[in-house]
Amino acid sequence: MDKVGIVGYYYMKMSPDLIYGRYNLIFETVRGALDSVNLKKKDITTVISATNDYYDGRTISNAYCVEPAGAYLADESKAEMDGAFAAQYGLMRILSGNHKLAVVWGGSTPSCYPYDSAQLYQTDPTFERPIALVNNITAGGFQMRAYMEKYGVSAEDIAKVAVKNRKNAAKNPLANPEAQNANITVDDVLKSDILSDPVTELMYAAPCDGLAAILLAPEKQALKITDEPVWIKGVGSNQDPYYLGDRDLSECKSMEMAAKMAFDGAGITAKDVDFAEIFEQYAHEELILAEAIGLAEKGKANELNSEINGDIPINPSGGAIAGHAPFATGLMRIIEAVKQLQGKADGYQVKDPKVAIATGQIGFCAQNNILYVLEKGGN
Amino acid sequence: MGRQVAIASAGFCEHAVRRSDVSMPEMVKEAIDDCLSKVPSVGIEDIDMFVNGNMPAFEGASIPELWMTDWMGARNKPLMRVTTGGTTGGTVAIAGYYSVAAGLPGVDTVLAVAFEQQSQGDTSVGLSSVALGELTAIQSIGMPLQKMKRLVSAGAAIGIAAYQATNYMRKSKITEEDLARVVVQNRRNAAKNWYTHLKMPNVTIEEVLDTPYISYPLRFGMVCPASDGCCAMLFTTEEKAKDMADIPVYVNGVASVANETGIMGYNAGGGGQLDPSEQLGAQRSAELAFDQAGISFPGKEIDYAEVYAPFPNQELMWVEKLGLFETNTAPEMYANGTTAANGEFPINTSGGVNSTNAIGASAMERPAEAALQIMGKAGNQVPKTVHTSLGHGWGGIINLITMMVMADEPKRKFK
Amino acid sequence: MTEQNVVTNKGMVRAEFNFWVGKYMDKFYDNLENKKIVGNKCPKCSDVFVPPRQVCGKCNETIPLEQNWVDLTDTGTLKNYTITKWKITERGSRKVKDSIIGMVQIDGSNTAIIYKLLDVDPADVKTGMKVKIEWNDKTKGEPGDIKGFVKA
Amino acid sequence: MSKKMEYDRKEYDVTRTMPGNWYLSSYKFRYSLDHLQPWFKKLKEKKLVGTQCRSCNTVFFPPRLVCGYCLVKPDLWVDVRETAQVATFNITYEKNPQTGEVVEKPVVCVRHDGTDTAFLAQLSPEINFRETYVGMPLKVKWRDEPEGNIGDLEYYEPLEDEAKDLRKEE
Repeated sequence: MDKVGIVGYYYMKMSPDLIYGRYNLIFETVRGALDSVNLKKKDITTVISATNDYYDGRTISNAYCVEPAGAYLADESKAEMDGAFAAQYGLMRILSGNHKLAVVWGGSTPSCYPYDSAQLYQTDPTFERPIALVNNITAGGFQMRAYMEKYGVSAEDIAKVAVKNRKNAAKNPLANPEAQNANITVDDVLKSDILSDPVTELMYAAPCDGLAAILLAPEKQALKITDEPVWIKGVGSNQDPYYLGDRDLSECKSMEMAAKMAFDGAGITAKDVDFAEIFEQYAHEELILAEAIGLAEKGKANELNSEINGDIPINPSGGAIAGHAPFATGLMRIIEAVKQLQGKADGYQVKDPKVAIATGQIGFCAQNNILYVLEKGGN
Repeated sequence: MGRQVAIASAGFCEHAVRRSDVSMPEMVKEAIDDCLSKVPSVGIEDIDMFVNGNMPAFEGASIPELWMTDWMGARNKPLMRVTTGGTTGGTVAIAGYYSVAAGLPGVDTVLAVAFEQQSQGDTSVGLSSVALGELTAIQSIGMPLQKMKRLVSAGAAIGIAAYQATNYMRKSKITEEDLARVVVQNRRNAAKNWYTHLKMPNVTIEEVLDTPYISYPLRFGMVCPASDGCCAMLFTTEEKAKDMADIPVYVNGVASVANETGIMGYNAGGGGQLDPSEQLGAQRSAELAFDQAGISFPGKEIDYAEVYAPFPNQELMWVEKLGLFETNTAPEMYANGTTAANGEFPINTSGGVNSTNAIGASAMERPAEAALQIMGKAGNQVPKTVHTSLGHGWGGIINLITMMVMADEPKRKFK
Repeated sequence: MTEQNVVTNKGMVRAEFNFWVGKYMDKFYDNLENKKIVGNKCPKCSDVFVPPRQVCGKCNETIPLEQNWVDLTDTGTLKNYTITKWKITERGSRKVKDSIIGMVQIDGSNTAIIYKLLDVDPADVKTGMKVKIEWNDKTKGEPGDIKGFVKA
Repeated sequence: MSKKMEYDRKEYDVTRTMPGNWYLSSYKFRYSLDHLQPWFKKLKEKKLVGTQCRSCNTVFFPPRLVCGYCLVKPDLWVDVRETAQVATFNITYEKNPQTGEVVEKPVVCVRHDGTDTAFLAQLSPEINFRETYVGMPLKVKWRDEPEGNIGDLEYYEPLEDEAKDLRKEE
């Protein structure tokens, strides 16, 4: 795989309710990414959007975003999955040699749509949707119980993840203010409202408004654009079966295979990873995914020291719990990993990282996963 | 830098106004089975990655491929969903191309699937929801409701097509009869193709002109149907394609340029394109795709074209804008038989979108048919040998244009 | 970001859908109407699916429509459960009273279906416990014919 | 007149259906009107202004948020004349729900002189729609009491066109 660089990025501070016009949000995000490396509209050759018709309340949700996203007379397409998948499509376009600068943007504003109902539209409409019992909330409950019962992990162990992420979020200036809490304790997490037993409200990455954009360029162009590109060394994605009853929810096979594909492509193993940015919809998912990636043995992820200054920092930015802007969250994980590699994560910087991973997901219980291996470039 | 991509196969399911006998995944499986049946050496387990898409708001399911994983055979395989409205099929095909071209480790053979089961949804609400937000915005800046209702009816897909028609008719001085002639050619062609929807073997121009106006100058008989259907295409590398298919089809140029949303958007920007039949996006797409494919004289070098034209005036317009015919000569080409199946430059012998329109799949059926013509396996195969062909699609508010240029010879990159 | 003039409008319409269930599910619902559970079996790996499917995802094997049907009982094992106050519908989500939602493997099948557990104290629920279908009095051939599961 | 066109139709077995809904009424759409405020202000004074992109000089009327060519916000205000031309048009068929009578109404896209963009507008109700043609010169008919919104441009009245026959021929 040829080297592709992440040369620029932007995401604005997340908020539970960004009272701001949709096109203005898109414009500011894409313009912000271009401005971060002083590029112009005419430098863009391709634009990939990540939006969802059911999250935007309109058919062809990218149709009106052409101008604000800088796609006018550029090669435009839309990946209707998490932004991290859109980034994969952007990466493919760069790798094909047809394009020199790809803008990948994604995001939505859950303050404007019923997030839970929009998730329900993903269910099997011939059987599960009429009963409306399988949804993002119950799926999380099933997953956590399956994980706890199989490996004997306690709710406290899982609450610790939420505590860590919310404390990290407090240091991340762009995190959702509702998720930032420097003084949170395990008890607070366990005593918060029950969302879907055993998942409590503070273990859940509540949706908030946000958009993100990154710029991708081939090696030669990347080096001209910036002194500190971050290289995409490997990417892998994979999809599990749909029915929750078909899957062993205590593990994540799709992430295992995605990670294998990405690590093989990059020629590294999980041991070479300096830190991870994982898209976790619930606190326990961070553990399940970390195990699937190979950062820990099965059932042992809770024993990792994953603090910012720990052995293997996981989600130093706070992860999706710090702000889950649907369809931008995966891009934000990539951006946060890039920030760390560039040494720009002010206040939550991991010590001198070289190799990072960032993940994205879509579907109930992380049905479809994608994983990036990112490497520090430049000096 | 990039790999040569080839199409090994393409398949369809039967299209009809209501595929009431199958659920969405079952319909998709039908097309995948048809696609793989044409390449006996390939099984579902040989596929490394899946790309698919549909127009979700037309069938009420968000990201339905999560649900249909097993039906597609995508369990524990990479899967990517792309969708861009009417061009979904085209973008899915292009994403299939890029997935192979990128040369990601372990990804050689990619199955691209585009589908639509419109009979389960409410297409009119689906269409109005394209602009629903914009309309509420226009209303809140003082547009009276009565006036807005009219704009809604003028602004739906057919309305925009009517704008194009008025401008195009004015410039090329054609009559409604010319439009009807295109319809007749398409529907008669469709009768010879196994999977199509509106099969009308004996339709005449008079019959078409005998139907009422839907939006001047378009009549009921000229407008595309709403179909249920699915299309699948198999993309792979040059080396593997040679083993899989007798005549692999090489994809030499792709483009999917976005044009402005100007007229309908309340505040979308744009360059202010005044004439909707001008189609800067299409021209730019054609430019890009032909440039990649090394085609300098599309009118001479391309043997067969499938253009996405739900309305007859669009078919005339596109073939000109894509550089296949001189400006304003297209109507004549339809009248003198150049574009017929046995003509010099056959166009849409599959019956086109005008006869079969499963929205999400339509734009993929164009490159699929164009590829099958090169392979010699098309439903309504043209008698002449096709070396180079073209598949085109449009969607959004006629602002997203997809192009795929294919040939029986790989393009050699001299870089 | 200091914007003063932002309008927020509501969408006004509702789209209605009718999803064709296909012949496999049609047969399942026909049986459900008669208070019977059927599944179908993969000819290769012999996994039994409830509800029935056209394809076994594990083997990528198409299960013929006419064959491989299996009659099943109305008893099953609780594989997993969760308790939530949230009721999520297409119209929106709201908090109602606690309900126990169970993932039940019908005896003789290899997958699980998700329904409510009825008449059980949350403290008594355990994974692995035996449950039994509680049918609705009037069955219409739809997923709602199964009211839920009760302790067997 | 409304003859149905026959085609070779194949019927498929009908299986049962499961209902589903998409409640768009629970969605919100959010738009910023900041870039339109100066325009509204001038409309109230029966004056027309548009925005110009500093980079490519395109004049947008009505003002738009973003210039597609340059991906910047156009922020130069320029005066726009009251005269315009038909850029394109179509005719819609509205059925009166009471009488069932179908009324033909033109919907036009107009481009104001000196601007580079077109927008949807309404013609004077007195014009016979068959008289409409591309390039037809028009003039704004203002609402008697402008309120500072888009409704102030009540409709467009045709102007004398000396080259009418040529344009229609074109």
